[in-house]
This record gives sequence, C-alpha cells and structure tokens, in this order.
Amino acid sequence: MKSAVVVFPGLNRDRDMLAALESIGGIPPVTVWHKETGLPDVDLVVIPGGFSYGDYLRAGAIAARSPIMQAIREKADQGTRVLGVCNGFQILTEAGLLPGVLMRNASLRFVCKTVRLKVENADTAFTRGYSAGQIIDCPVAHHDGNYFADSDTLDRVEGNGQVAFRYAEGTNPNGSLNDIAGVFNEAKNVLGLMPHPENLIEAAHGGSDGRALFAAALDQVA
Amino acid sequence: MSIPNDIQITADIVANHGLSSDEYEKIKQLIGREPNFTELGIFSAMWNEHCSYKSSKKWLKTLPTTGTRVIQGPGENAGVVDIGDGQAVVFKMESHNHPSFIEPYQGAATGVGGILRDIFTMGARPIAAMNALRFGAPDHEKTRHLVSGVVAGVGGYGNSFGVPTVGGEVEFDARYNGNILVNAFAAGLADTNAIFYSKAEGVGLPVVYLGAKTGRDGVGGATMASAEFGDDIEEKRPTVQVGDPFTEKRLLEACLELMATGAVIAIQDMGAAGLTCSAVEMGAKGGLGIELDLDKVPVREEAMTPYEMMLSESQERMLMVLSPDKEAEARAVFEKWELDFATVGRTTDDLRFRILWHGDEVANLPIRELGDEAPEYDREWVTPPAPAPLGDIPRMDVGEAVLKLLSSHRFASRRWVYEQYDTLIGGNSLQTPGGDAGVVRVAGHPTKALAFSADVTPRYCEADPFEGGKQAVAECWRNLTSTGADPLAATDNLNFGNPQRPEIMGQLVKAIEGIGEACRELEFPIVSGNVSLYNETNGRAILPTPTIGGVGLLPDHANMARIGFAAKNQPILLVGAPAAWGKHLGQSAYMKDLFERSEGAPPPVDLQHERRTGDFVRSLIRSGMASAVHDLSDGGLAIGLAEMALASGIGAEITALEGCDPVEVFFGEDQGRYLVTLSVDPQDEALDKLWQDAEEAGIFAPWIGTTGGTDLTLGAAAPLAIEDLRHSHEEWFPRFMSN
Amino acid sequence: MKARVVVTLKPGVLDPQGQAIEGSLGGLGFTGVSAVRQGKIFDLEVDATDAEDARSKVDSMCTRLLANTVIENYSVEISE
Amino acid sequence: MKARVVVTLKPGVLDPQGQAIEGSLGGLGFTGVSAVRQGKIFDLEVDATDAEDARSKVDSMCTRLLANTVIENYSVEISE
Ligand SMILES: Nc1ncnc2c1ncn2[C@@H]1O[C@H](COP(=O)(O)OP(=O)(O)O)[C@@H](O)[C@H]1O
Ligand SMILES: [Mg+2]
Repeated sequence: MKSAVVVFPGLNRDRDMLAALESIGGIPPVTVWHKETGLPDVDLVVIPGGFSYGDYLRAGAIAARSPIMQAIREKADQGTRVLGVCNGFQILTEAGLLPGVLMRNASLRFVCKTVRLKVENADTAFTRGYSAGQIIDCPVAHHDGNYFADSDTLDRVEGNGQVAFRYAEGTNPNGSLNDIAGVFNEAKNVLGLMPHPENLIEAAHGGSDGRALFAAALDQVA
Repeated sequence: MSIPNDIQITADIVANHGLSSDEYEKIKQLIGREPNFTELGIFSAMWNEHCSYKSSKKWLKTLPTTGTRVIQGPGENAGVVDIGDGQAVVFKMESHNHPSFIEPYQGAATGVGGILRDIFTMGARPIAAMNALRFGAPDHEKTRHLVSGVVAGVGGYGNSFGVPTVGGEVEFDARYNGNILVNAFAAGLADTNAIFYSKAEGVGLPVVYLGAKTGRDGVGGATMASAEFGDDIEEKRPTVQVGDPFTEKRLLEACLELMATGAVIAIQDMGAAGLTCSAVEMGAKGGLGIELDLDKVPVREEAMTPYEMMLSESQERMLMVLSPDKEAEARAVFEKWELDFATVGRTTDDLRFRILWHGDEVANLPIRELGDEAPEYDREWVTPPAPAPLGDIPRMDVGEAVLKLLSSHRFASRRWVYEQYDTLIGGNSLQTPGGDAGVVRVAGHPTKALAFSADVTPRYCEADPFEGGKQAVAECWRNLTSTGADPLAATDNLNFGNPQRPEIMGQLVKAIEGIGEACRELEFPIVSGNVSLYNETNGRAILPTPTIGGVGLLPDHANMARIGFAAKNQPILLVGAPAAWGKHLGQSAYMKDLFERSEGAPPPVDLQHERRTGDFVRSLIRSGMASAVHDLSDGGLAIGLAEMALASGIGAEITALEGCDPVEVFFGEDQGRYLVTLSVDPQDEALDKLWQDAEEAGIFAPWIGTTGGTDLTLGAAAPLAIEDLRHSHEEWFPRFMSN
Repeated sequence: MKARVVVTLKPGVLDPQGQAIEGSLGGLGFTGVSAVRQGKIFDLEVDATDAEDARSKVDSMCTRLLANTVIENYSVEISE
Repeated sequence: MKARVVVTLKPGVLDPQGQAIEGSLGGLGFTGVSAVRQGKIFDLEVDATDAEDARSKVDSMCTRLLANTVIENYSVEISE
C-alpha cells in the first residue's frame, strides 16, 4: 500500500515516521510539502509529530490552516485512511477532522516516557492488529496532550466506539479526560493519537508494540 | 542607545566596555587614532574574555588536540572526529551561565539553540544533546525557580528543534547560589567530504545574511558574560535574548539543503557579538577584508544604530560567503523555508573590516588585528592550598547511609529533569538518561552507535584542581567505556571564577594541566570547548567546574552494555579494585553529605590503571561475557550497586569482606573501578580464563557477590528492599520541585 | 488601526494552566484566590478604512485563526 | 473582587509567536496586518477588603508569579 507523509515547517518526527512506514510497508512513502494543494494517489496519509510552526498560538493551529489541509479533508471524506500522531493529532483536531482538543498537559511540563496503552477498539483498519483490551507499551513525548471535549462530544465519542486507545490505569501522563490517548472520527478512517508508535517498532527501541498499528494501516495484516 | 558615533570616548566609556586602559592604548596604537563609538564596541566584543580567551589561551594551547581520528580540533564552531565509512561526528559544549541566571528559561533555551547552531553550521545534522547543570543549595530561595526555568528552557528548545537529549548532569551546591552553570552539549553527523568551515575564500564574493531579523537583543551580552556579578546585577541587564526554536529548525533544514547545492564557500553562525565576530572570523581566517552595508541587514526594530546592529545577539542568524553563480538557487531555498536572506556585503582584498551605514563609513578597522592582536595574558597564579588532612571517619550503618544518600539531592533520580526532555526523537536512541552514557545509533549504518557522557566532580577540583581535572576526564572516559564504546575525543567547558585572582587562576591552570595529562594518557583529545570565567558574586567564586563532554564509538551495538542487572544468579565482579576493594574517603559523598565534612585529598587517578581497566572491561563487553556494566564514581560501591539494582529491579548479595572496614569498602570513591556482571556460569572455565587475563593485565577483579532476589544485601548490613531503595531514590526531586 | 483581541476559554472548559497557577499562588502564600483562568491577547495593527472595517477584519481573523471557537470566546477592541 | 491581569512582552523583546501568527494571517489572505504581538491574560477572584487592597495583592502576584518582569510588562484591572 502506498502512503504519504505530510510535512509542515517545524515538524520534527517526519524522519522517524518515514523510516517506520518504509520499514514496515516496504515502500518508501511520498513526502508532501504543506504548500501543495493536492495529494498523490495513496491509501494512507500520515501527519507526523513535532512542533509545526513552533506550536505557537495553539499546538497545531497554524498548520491546520495550511493549503494541504483541504486536500486531506477531501481524501478523508472519500474514506482514505488518515493518521495523525502527536502534533498530527493536534492538527487534525484543530482542522475539525477529529473531535475534541488537546490542551496543555496538566503538569504544564513536557513529558517524554514510555506509558502503557489499552487498545479500546480493535475493530478498525488501524487497530485490527491488536485485540480489544490488549495492553501495549508506547512512548509519549509532548507538551499539549491533555485531551478535552465537552460532555456531549465526549458521550458521542465514547458511544460510537471512537476511542482508539486509553492510557492504562495509573499511566495517564497529561490529564486527558477518560484517559483518552487516541480517537477516531465517526467513520473510523481518521485516527489521531498522542503517543509515538513509530518510536517502538524494533528490538533496538526496546520493543515493537507500535508495529501492528502501521502494519494494519498499510494492509500488511490479514 | 542613540549615542552618536563620533562621541568623545572617555575613560568611563572604555571601562563600561570591559576594556582596561592598557587595552585601550593598544587599540589606539593598532589603528593609529581614536576609535569611534561603533569601533570601540567592535573591539570590546572581540577582546572580551568570552571571544578572545585572553586569560586562558596560554593554557588551552597545552591541551592535546590531535589524534588519528581528529579531522578538526579547536578553532572552528565545533570539533570534527572521523567515525569511519566516510562519516564524522561533530560536537561541542558551551556555557550559557549568566543569561540563565537572569532569565532561566530563555537563557537555557538560547544556550541550547547556540550549541545546535554551532553543529549544523559545520554541515552536520544534530543527533544528540546533553546538558550539565549546576544550581545553588536546594534551600536557597532562588534555586527552585532556576531549576524549573532552566530545565523547561533546555527542553523547550531542544524538543521543538527535534534533537534527543540523551544525558547530562544536575548538581546542587551553595557555591552556585549566585552563579548557576548551564553547559549545553550537542553532537551531529556529517559526511567527511562535506564539512563546512568559517574561512572565507575569494575576493568580491557576496556575504549573505540568513535567518531571523536583527533586534536589540543582548546588546552588550558578550561583555556581560565576561563580567563579575555585583549587587547592581539588575542594572547590567541587556535586553534578554528570546529563543525561537521554530526558526532554528527551519534554519537547520535550509542550511543543510543549501550546503548540498554547493553554494556555500564559508559559513559562520552569529553567536556572541553576532555580526561582528562572525564577519571578522570569516575574513581574518581567509586573509580577506569584509565590507558590510548595514542598510541591507534585516532588522525588526526601528532606528537601530550601527553600534547596536554590530553587537546584537539576536538568535537564529547565520553569515555565509556564497558562490555568486548560486545566489539565486540559495535564495530560493531560503524563501521556501520563509527565512530572511539578504546580501549584506562582500569580501575584499584589503584586510579591512569596513561598515557602511546611511552612506557613511562608520567603522574601518584592520580585520586581522581585531582577532590576532587581542590581548593575551599570562595571569599570575598560585597553586591552590591543599585541603586539611582527613580526620577520623565517623560511623554510620551501611544500610542507613545508602538510604540517606539515595534520597539526598546528590543521588536522587534525575527523572523529574530528563522526562521533560525528548530523549527518543530520531528513533535511534539506544540508551536514554539513567545509565552511564547516552547511546545513539548511527542512522543508515547496520551496527555502529555513538555514546555520549558529560562529567566533572567539582568538589574534587576544589580540593585539588589537578587531580580533579584528571578525574573529570577519566570519569567521562569510563562512562563511555561502560557501554562498550571506544572513547574517541572530548570537549571541555571550563567554568571558573575571576581569573584576576591568583588562586582562581591557579585552579584554572592546574585543572587544565590535569585534563591535558589525562587526555594524553587516555588518547582522548580535546577537539572543542568553551571557557566561562568570572563566575562569582561579591568575591565568592563557584566551585571550579571543568565539565568534560565525551564521545565514544560502538562498532556494533549488538555488543552494548547497560547499567541494569541483566538476570539473577550472575556473578558480580569489581573490576579494577584495590586489594581492599575500596578505601578512599577523602572528599567522598559519605563524608560530605552525611557529615558535612570536606577534608582530605580527592581520590587520585592512576591513568595507566584507568586505561588497562577500561580496555579490559571493553573486551569483556565485546566478547559478550559482560551482561551489565556500571562504573563506580560518586558514592562508591554501595551507590553503584544500588543504581544497578534500581535499573533492573533485581537484587544482589555482596559478600562481607573479612577484616575490612565496611564504610571504606562500600563508600570509598577509589577511581578506575567498574562493576561487571557476567552471563557465564560461575563453574565455567571461562571465568578462570577471565581472571587469568586480568592477572596478566595487572588487574584485580574480585567476585564480590551475586545478583538475585528483591533485596540489596551489602555485606553484614541488613538487607535493603529494592522497593524501599526506589522510594528513596525517586522521591526527592518531585518533592523538592512541588514545594 | 490598532486592535486588541482577548481570547478566553469558554466557561466549563478545563483550564490546566489556570488551575496550576491557582495552586502555585496558594503555595506562595496568597490566600483567598479562586477561579483563576488564563487567556491570551493579541495586539496588532491592521489597515482599515475605519473602526467598523477594522473590527470586521479582526473578527474574521478571530474565527479563522486566533480563537478556537470550539473552546474559546473572543472579544475585539479597536483603537485609534 | 474580580481582577484581570494583562501581561505583554516588553517592547524590543522578540515575539516568535506574534511573528508566526502574522505570517499565518498573511497566508490566509489577510493583508495589511502588522506588528502582531501575543500576550497573556489572567482572570481571577481574590478576597479583599476593597479595590485598593485587591490591587496591591494582585500586583504582588504579578511580580512574584504571573509576569516574568525581565521580559514582560503587566497591568491590573479590578472590577466589582
Ligand atoms: N540534566 C540532565 N539531562 C539529562 N540527563 C541527565 C541530566 N542530569 C543527569 N542526567 C542523567 O542521569 C543519570 C545519572 O547522572 P550522573 O549521576 O551524573 O551519572 P554518572 O555518575 O554515570 O556520570 C545519567 O544517565 C545522566 O545522563
Ligand atoms: Mg557512570
């Protein structure tokens, strides 16, 4: 399956993401610059992590208004898989493709460590490599990962099975409501998550729990 | 500051520029007239301690700086060391002490920004960072605020820029109450055939300004960095520099893209005294003059004077000499990244540094003399007095002492600090903070990795700067070795008090001698560095703190050692031990932290022994026999064992040593020792072979105990549950910071 | 024309910064402090024919970029 | 008593956020926008005997926590 990685100025985990997609999918992804207005013909669009525009104003806010976002929106509407990791998640919420917002961590500090995630919904194109309820390791590295939504939105997200991952008990690093670490859109073809599965895909990383996510998104699993 | 350029220069103005009257006379002699105000500013920037190294140069020259792998030693933005396969590691460490005391977040952030710029200016993509921090006593009123701001600033910049922070140091001591230390290290990877230097070549070529716009930030900053603080510190505040990691990240990408086009002839980042130092350096090194037209410089404030523009320390700026036929291509790269790009001058053949502004020539100075003729002092120095001899050793139960030390500010886990740093970005971090050295894989190579460590024990340096200097180098070398790396080369960041005091100068001289001796013996050359003097307030100097940052190469990270015990029932060897395992309590943490006593000589470093032992440990790691390795330093054997147990959750039982004093055994800080666990069965003959090899190498490597269980049992002392150790170890920092 | 935009969190939206600041103020010995909320301001200059025009331009900047209207309210003041 | 604190960067201090926002507004087609500077506000309630007392309390909160007076200015408004 073909994939594209969208690059905004200030993103910095683009190389990590390119390496992960290539190593798991076997094909180097296409890189798309934020000023472009169209996307190549791919099955998976990924917005990686980092600090687009320095995260100035609000994390992801400025990038969410870039020219390429219209094309991403259209692709998403057509059912193409879109994955936003960390800053990518923030960008997707700012752009309205995913519900809720990511606020400053409750500690007000940047946090980088490995947490445990509970796979909440394993019945989607992204998560079918895991089983529901499975606990996996995954690193986080962010300053604004505190998931918030008003109660109606939250009820809807919970009710529709839109929660993809939760921080396992006792490991919520940022104060997210309902321990939410990742959410889908209603159609489940758009996923945003704060943790970095791309940094846990081989023995040298100390584990490979992140692999299954990319393997599924790239149709490398049955 | 709208002082006219033709103002009469008075003795007061000269003094305010940090220049002595002799220095001013020398300036007049060199240029054959009185300087105007802008020229005086330029001289003050070039001739202050920070840029000219006038007090330290004589001694820095004695350091070993060459080696078979050294491509570039001190003198450029960073040192360059060959790591094979056409690649090099580029690294340096630099201080941002004074700015961080005044504005901890921005001071530390711009320190990180500055060192990263030094690295990518040379054509290298940064792959690792470290930070060595020293704060005042925990109970000093400013300390918590400074810790919080500095750590947030280091993280704020490095995380956003996108470099993994893989190591560092944090230490507290009342001697840093008025002068904290923020030493930032960065390393990058470059191809050996694509390293960029600051030496300009070719006459009539465009001098191009890149990056952020110039403001009044830090005007006079370099001068301040070289001045002692007094109570009037508030008044010395220049406009604080604010870091913009977003711009720096774009500058990195734009510079590397530009370098790949072949357009760059010379490049220099604008650090202290930005435009002045960078332009002079490029011209002087290339034997060329430089003419700058300040009307072309992108500015972000109105009515800036030439003086201000020449001394501005606005961050995220670069100066380049470009090949004229590539100017358009270069401009396109910078426009893509939305950075300022302006041709602000040209190279000339007359060796003059000429500044034009509003149609006038506002400065015209001999470019070589600005740097080469900077004063160089052979300052008076005295050998620092030896500390009082070590008195009686007070007793404490070994277990109680371990718990107390682990929960003290010195040994408490630094997790609160390093969890604020992105340690994983890049996907190549093999060892993150918490072990002996950070390790980062060389991307694209199947087996190679680089190890990084920053070390110094200031209380040793205070007691004996020569031995302390040696020890800093040896400990850094040992930390690299503990991962299995071959130590390659080092960078030094020499933080001291006022060099015009002979006893301080003596500390500097002796520490450099010690560093030099250790670097020579260990074949660990110094390839870059930084000197920070005048770290004192009201006549009270910091502890002498020569931080050593080292880099090592692991040929195959499959054979890499870590600090945590790997499994239970493994023999633990104390490699490099003296017959009594450990003895030296002078200047130990045991004496200092448990009894507030700081007498006695620091532990001496036998460099031949260091080398033999390190080489032996490395061979054990490479052979696959060593399953975990940790060097012993601060706190001795007890702390070393506790750290190995904590990193793994596996306990250990250490045999009681008959006839020895347990305090000396467990808390002595004898140098040149490693704890090594083995993956071989104790009955295996491999172990006999190991001891035979050790004996032949002249190394004592006693089997001191075995891993296993959930307690740490130190000789005859009552067992300590690892969970209790963990509680002690993890508790201090968060509690301190939340108060 | 000069404009000042004030962006505040909507009531009911969690404010981690405000909460943390309230805690720190307590820690510093300030008693009786409550309901701390943090917001943002933007000062800017905008070319406009008159105050009305300026306001409508700035208003549109707010909805399109400066405020995230899912969680934030904003107000605009025009001067000069 | 209610108080609003406005914290702005001192003139001359670099404001990377303001710059990035200015650039983004340009990208969104807003022309003639300049001098964008970002600041913070804090709304809070404080127990005080009168406006005078409230002001002096909040003033001290500003110097001790809310503003970084090395690079920021602040102003205090008291209401109710
Ligand atoms: N400021 C810091 N930034 C990142 N890591 C740090 C910092 N301070 C300490 N560490 C890490 O904490 C661990 C313990 O530090 P230290 O006791 O100085 O190690 P060592 O004795 O091996 O030199 C090391 O892994 C070190 O890299
Ligand atoms: Mg060590």
